[in-house]
Amino acid sequence: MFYREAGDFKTSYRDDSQTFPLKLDRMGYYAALAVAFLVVPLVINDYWANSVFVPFLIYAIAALGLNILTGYAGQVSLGTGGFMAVGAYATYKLSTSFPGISVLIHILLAGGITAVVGVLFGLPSLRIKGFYLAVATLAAQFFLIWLFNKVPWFYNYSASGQITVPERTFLGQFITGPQTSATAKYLVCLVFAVGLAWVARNLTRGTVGRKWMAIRDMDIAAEIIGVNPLTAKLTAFAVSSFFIGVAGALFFSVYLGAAEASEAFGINKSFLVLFMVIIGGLGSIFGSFAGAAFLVLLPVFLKNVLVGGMGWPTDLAAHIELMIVGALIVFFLIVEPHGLAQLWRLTKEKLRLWPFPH
Amino acid sequence: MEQLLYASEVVVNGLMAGVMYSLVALGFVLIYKASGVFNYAQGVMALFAALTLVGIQQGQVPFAHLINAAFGTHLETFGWTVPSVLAILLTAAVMVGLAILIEKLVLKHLVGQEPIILFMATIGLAWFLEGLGDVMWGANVKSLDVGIPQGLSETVESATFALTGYGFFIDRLDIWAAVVAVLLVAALVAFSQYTKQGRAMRAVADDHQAALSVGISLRFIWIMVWSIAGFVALVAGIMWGTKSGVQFSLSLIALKALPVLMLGGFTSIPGAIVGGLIIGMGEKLFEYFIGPMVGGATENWFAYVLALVFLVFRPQGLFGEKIIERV
Amino acid sequence: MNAVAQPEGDLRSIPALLARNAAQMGNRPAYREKEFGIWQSWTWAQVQDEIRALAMGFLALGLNRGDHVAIIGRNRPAHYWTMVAAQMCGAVPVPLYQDAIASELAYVLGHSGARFVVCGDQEQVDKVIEAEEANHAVDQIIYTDKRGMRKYDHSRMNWLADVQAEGRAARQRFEAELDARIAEPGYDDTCVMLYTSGTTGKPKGVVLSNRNVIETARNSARFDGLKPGDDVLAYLPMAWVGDFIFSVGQAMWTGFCVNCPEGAHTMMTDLREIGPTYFFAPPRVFEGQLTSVMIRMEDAGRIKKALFDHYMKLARRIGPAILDGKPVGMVDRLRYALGNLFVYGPLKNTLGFSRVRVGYTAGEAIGPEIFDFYRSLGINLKQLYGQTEATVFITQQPDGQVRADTVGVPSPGVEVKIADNGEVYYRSPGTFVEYYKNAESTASTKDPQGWVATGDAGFFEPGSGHLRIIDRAKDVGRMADGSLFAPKFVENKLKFYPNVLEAVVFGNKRDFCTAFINIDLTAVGNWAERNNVAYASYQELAGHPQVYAAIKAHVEEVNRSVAADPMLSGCQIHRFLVLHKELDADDGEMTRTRKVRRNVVEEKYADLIAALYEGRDSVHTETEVTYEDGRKGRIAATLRIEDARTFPSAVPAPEHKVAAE
Amino acid sequence: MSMNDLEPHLTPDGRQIGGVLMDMKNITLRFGGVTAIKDISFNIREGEIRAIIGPNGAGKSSMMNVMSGFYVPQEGEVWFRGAKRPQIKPYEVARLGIARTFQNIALFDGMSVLDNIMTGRLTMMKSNLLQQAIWWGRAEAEENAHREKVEKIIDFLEIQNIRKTPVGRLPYGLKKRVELARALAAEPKLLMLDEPMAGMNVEEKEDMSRFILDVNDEFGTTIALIEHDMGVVMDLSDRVVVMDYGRKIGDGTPDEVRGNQEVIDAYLGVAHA
Amino acid sequence: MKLRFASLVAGAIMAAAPALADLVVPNLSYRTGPYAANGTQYADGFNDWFTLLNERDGGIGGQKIQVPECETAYNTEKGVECYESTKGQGALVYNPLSTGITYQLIPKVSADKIPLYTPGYGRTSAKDGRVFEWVFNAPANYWDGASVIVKHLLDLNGGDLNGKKIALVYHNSAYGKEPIRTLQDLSKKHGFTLSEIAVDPPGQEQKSQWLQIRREKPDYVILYGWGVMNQASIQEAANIRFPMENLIGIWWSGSEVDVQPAGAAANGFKSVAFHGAGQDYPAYADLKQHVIDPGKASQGGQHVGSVLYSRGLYAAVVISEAIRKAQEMTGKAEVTPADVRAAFEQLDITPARLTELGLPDFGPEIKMSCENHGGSGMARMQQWDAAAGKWNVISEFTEPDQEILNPLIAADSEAFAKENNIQLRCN
Repeated sequence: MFYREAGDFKTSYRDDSQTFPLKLDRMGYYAALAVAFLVVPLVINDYWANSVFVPFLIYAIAALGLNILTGYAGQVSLGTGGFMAVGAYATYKLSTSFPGISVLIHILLAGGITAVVGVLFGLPSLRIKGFYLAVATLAAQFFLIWLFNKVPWFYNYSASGQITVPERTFLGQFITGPQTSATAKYLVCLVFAVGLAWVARNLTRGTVGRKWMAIRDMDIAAEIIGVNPLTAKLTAFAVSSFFIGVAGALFFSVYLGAAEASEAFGINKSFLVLFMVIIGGLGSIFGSFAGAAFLVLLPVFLKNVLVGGMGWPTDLAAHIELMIVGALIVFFLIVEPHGLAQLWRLTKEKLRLWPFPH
Repeated sequence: MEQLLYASEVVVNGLMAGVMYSLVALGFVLIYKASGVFNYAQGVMALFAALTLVGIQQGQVPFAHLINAAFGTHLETFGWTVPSVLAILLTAAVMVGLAILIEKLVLKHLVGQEPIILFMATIGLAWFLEGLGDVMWGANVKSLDVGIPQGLSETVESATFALTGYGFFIDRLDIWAAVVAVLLVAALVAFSQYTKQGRAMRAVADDHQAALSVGISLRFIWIMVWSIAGFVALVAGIMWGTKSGVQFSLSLIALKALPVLMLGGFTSIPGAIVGGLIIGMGEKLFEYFIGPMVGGATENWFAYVLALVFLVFRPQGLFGEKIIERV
Repeated sequence: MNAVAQPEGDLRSIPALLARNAAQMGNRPAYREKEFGIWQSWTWAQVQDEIRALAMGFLALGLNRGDHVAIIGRNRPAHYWTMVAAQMCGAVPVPLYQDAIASELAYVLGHSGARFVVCGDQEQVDKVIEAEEANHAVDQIIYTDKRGMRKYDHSRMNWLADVQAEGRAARQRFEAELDARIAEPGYDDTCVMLYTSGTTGKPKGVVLSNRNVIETARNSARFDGLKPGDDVLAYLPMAWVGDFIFSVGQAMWTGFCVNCPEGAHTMMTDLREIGPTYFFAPPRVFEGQLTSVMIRMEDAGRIKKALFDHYMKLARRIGPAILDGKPVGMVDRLRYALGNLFVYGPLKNTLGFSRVRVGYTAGEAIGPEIFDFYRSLGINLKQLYGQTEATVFITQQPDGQVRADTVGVPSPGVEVKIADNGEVYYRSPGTFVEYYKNAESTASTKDPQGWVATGDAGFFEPGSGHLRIIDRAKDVGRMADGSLFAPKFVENKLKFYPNVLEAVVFGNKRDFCTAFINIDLTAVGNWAERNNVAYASYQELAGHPQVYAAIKAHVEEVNRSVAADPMLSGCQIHRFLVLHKELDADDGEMTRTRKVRRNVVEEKYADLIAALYEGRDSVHTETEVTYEDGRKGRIAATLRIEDARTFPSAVPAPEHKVAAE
Repeated sequence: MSMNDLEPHLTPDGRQIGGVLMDMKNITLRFGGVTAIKDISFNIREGEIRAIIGPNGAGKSSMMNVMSGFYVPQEGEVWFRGAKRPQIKPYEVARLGIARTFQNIALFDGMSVLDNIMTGRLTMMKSNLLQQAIWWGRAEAEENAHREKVEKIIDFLEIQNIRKTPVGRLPYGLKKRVELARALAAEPKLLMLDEPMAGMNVEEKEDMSRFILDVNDEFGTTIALIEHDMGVVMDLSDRVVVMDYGRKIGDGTPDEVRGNQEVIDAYLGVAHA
Repeated sequence: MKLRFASLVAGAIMAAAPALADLVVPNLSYRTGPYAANGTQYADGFNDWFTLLNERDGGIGGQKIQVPECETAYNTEKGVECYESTKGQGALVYNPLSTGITYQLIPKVSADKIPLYTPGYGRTSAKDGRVFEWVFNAPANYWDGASVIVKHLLDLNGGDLNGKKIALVYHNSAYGKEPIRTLQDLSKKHGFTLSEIAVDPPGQEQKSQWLQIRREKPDYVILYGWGVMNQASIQEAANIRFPMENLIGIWWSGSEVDVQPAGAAANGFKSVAFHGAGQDYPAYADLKQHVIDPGKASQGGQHVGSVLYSRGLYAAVVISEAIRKAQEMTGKAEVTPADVRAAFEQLDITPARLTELGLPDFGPEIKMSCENHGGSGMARMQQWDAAAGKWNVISEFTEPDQEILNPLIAADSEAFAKENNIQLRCN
């Protein structure tokens, strides 16, 4: 309906393959970015940052990472929580060992460390496929959590095994620790989320992305046309784990501030992120964001409606919330198994065809 | 010598624990085999079955909490208790009803979807059932007693003591579980071999299209399989509920069944049993011998690592069907 | 206007215009072509370089002054460039219809004596080889697309890119020679030769001078305020004068950008992508689009449909007024703006007309419904009247004075007069030089004073001063009772119905009028699909009773409307039949520009006409058809003949005397 | 001209036939107890269209899988471009310049036609992960350069209008064409087509034949094709290998093969039975 | 359409903030998730005490108390969300009943300047008021509990534990690991051997751990479990016939929920406690009259008098006393979180005051100061009587071994201070 595509033509392959080939989409994207960077930071408060925006952005990064692995490369993983923990503990160790270096660099390094760990746990994917692989990645999940719980070196021998983020600043602003303002938290996560989404988009549209998708769609054919399954799968694990590691690092250092492996990065995280990816849409960057938004917002929304709005007892509300979320997930999968991204695509198609039905 | 005896005791106990895992894994296998659905909700079904069983036994008013909250009433129980056998039968009926609902509301609409979508749907189902169970019967810990004895089996202890000079510990519940598991598997085998429905079920498992073309109603088979899986869940729920009370954590036993499945193969009933035994034995041995060196609590991950190592050599699981690659 | 105008500066040839464009707006896009997935673009500077290279290549191949260079292929920048390159070499480009069959080609190649032929692809090369087997006049064949060409004997054959490469390589040798040749032509030297389609007889080569082309281009570009930055889609046959004027003449004059679609089958997509600002199409295209809009809207949901109907009603009421700048109330303007958001905007967007600033339709009469539909959406669609011999423009509609039933006022620099027999005459700077090698025809068409007969009958509408065309002058005849017979007038009215593709009306010197109808397979087929009417072929669908009923209703509607025109009320159709095959250019029933060859039809289907007038209910017939691959076959059918209701003439007498009287 | 004459020569229609490109020497392939291919030798010459025909189950597809390195024969050697091919992974075989299509279309359903064809060029893309991540310089330039090449192929195979369509939505005939495009995109030395015309109607077969001839003609690509339909093959190919029950029962020009009694008995006999 | 949904979401999220109340004490509870059974009872006790104050006394100092409840499901993220969504309502003090959430909140409350009260859980070294200005964990912490248990064992063994074997079965989490260092130091001091046996949460399956215990035959087993792990441990202990009176739980392992599933087999199980249980206190009469009978009890009052209910109630008592104290100190009825913090430091709940409250001998005396945010650390032992279905108190409030604990606390808190650049207070 709103699309005016006539005259929006491409004279180079560069233009033709850009992320938002339609001018209106491009404008929408820039507008969203402008709001995200210029408007939201001005109005955000602790509640919105901590309950909605920061978790949303961090989960979006994790979902992006998992989507690269599962949605693009077709390797189902339930080890997300464990990999997030790697990112978190790596940041903790790095930032306490090298306090002179910016924590932002530590976060990126943590991503790199997670990538290495991810590759290690990705090795079985060369032999194991499908659900077997999904279950196998649980080994990573349980082992990593156990490791971080058991080896005191990881938590600097603190009495309780908790890790607490040291306070760090960037450009004179606190970005970790309790004194961090809502705006700073939000902006740090936003920069990472936008930057990584951009990287994800770049990777998935080029050579690597095609190798991943080829492996996903038909691994044998992919190999016969010259894709080395070893490198393709392992790069997917590496890149995916990098993203998830960064998400874990941010989750710990910017969002929670303190964490304990089994509590913050348990198996539920793995499922949650997988859900985001599926509800959002496998193989879609937008879907990763949409899925994260959906599953971060929905419980908050339901809780506020049921408890805040209708005044139900919290436990009943929580149980009913569980039922609603579960039912909604099933409903969603029935209505649109390809997720919110597909829904969005269809809507866009409809709008582009408007007023025609097809 | 003493170490060896301890080790054998660990092995025996591990095997027994493995049987408990197998009970859960069985439900997975049944459903996966017949409908290709990886049913993550199996654990929650066990919880739901156990909750329902206790609720019926103790004459709880279902949804009491919800009704009280909505109407300001103070309902608790009907004030009667139901004998165990009757309660079990009633619960089985509830599970059949549940299977029908699941087929009608979920599976029917997801025919032909990718496996991962079906898997996700069962997680959604798990969340729903978890919420439903709590809303129906309340979230407090309930003890389940259908007359299965618990605790050290003196017979075994004295027998082994006489034999080796060291009395083995075996939980009577575990012995019961083993017996029940054997009966269950025998019944399942008998059912699938000697009944018309069972043969249809196997036909569907072998080839959906072929089964359809000879006039087997897929929907009926699915309902049947889910009902059987519901019954298996009930059995698992009874065993685990007796062991550690009926409560939320019961649903997490699904996680203990997953490595068993990996190891045994998703499609094999003997695989579920043998896988359970190997996992149970393996994790107990590891925890016993290596655990203390690395700080213990290794069982959760070791089970998976063990299964993983097996898989690397046999990607389709111990008893899974061989994957043949073609172009 | 009789004073001989002089060229502005030394802009007296197309190459001169090109040089100016390259110098003044070298970085502006000049040509685009959808190829390999994107719009390949060339700036004016690049275009000049390409064309010069090509011209030098031609020189290397031995192209002489005065040679004719035939060009046969689809609209591609390279083909336009070969025309200019030929001009640079002092040769005359002769664009030909790409769907011409070998025998037609043989005639024009022989007639023009073309030494060089530029072919689009293997298919055209094959045709050319076949066509000139007899006389071997062609020295060089140059092909643009080299696919499948490897196996050919290349002793007198080259790939266009190779010719260019050769030209570039030979720059040292030919640069001076080329510049000299570019400087040579005068304002009255030949610019291009275009073959008229010829509704009758052999095609005639219309020679147009530089003056004809440049003056016309200048005048018409000023008339509509065309400017650099405008975009035009070049998709009409290159052999047609209009395409030459728009894509070469006006493009070179104003420096706007010519966009070539990827191919015929992607035309609509490409149209949408480019979104031209200046657009030309025959009524057929607009009809086709409207039909497809209506068909697609049939399937729309209830809300969308209601929205569409509501706002289209509004648009019909106030859209044209807003476009013409007439006063419209504030509320209506607001509602129109809403309509623009919900319906018009998206509709124009999907049709590719969002950016159209100036749109023209010509060639045939356009249905008022169709015309108004586009106008009401806010598309500035206008009509013009012209012909090859006039270098297109005779009359055109100025902005704000647009109506469906006239063709506008004389274009700038054009004089128009109506002869006593009603035939329209014109004289203009665009008036052609001559028919090539046909002094006789030249003389019979153009009198010594420079007046050219159009062959159309028409009159100036009193008051507005707009020209109205009724019919071909020679087709206008008399009924047996002496009343006026203007078949085209009625046929056009019939063709305004989406279900009717073609109609041929008979009645000259007869008691009453009858008609052949061709149904539109797209529209009727769609209707059939939605009403579960099964059909296996055009023939079967055409003979379906329900189709007949629908067509009958249309005919009667037309009769009612014809009856309203007192002068022509005798032309009501009394009997008709739906033809068992589509009239086809391959069978010689139509021209390549899809105009019905009335005499051919009359001859070929004499048995049917006889049946119509004999009062029979049905008639059996057998017809020879030509298939796409050139094979011939016969089809047989029994056709039903229907009677249609006629109406008494509504108004007693004509108010003003029409020129044709 | 005898089949043993390996001198380079021009075909009557002007195509250059060169020396031996691939030489299969005494190939034997067994699956468990079943022998799929029994001691078969033949060669493929540069520039020619070489067909392998045979009734269903003759071992044609197995042979193609051996040629593409997907199956490893128990006995025999594969020589390619004058050297013995060591036992390497299928993806390494692809990098030697061997591309193929599949009998049961093996396109990547989740990708567009364009992306599918681009995968044909993966082995030629050199930018590293980091360059791709920031999509700057080499990665983008490379992508666009390859896109241009791919567009030429799209143009060649006349599939412009489905360029951005997900392959899953395409009809069978077009999928086959896309698959051919993907194989062509790799600019292979040897192009192997596994029943390129299976399941096509007459018109589609004609189109596909034209494309195969054009590919061979335009790019001089050596083509090995397996086909069930003997008629099509005879018109297309320069030389034909006939297989039956894992054995080679004929090898030569279409005319020679057509006259071979064993072939007539085994193949045509079966086909007409 | 989309817009409407978004505004609905926004509306609903904003709606979470009720009008500012006079005294707001959020109840971050968990009635769902793996520890729902425990959390529910605690939350009920917490709610009911404030309801009693509102109903009977019209609040504290004439100000009504609002207890907005927020479900955390024992999940840290939800806990953070609850904290953020309630802090804007003017929350005076937080009591999240989760060590995990406590660790999240410690830095946050310090920045937001809201006191955090974590009786019997949370970060042990928060007892050091010099470092943890805003955190209070009186009357006892995990280490106190461990020490009191060991003291009890010393009592049983005539003050000598030399050569004894003690096993610690612990929840493999931050919480479970807390007592390890204390017990290690105590084992050195008293000469007993300590074996640490971890149980991965949730811990339904503890066969190998208890086989190990069966084999090693420790004299005593100390249990630091939570949720289903407690039930499984007690059941397994019973299964291997471990003498139940030698199995001693921390207070989080010593509620009805933990022992009931094992039935009679759990008879004799001991646990340490820092407050009373049961309904034999005068305050319960008031509760019955003002809260339970009128139907105002939280969740219908199913658990009144249970151990966890009593603990929730006790936490509420201490908080309400701190608020009362803050009102006294400032002379205003409307107090700020900072006032409450100051009041906590001055808090002195004497036995007399407890009696006044209708809860004689319900807990130990609490006396806090700037340095000491953890009170005396006193706790007593209780034992389960399965037949009667009740816990019997079997010892007086005992002080832990401060000699061992204080250096540990100082070391941990000072390390924290150093890591976080915190200036020590109270000089």
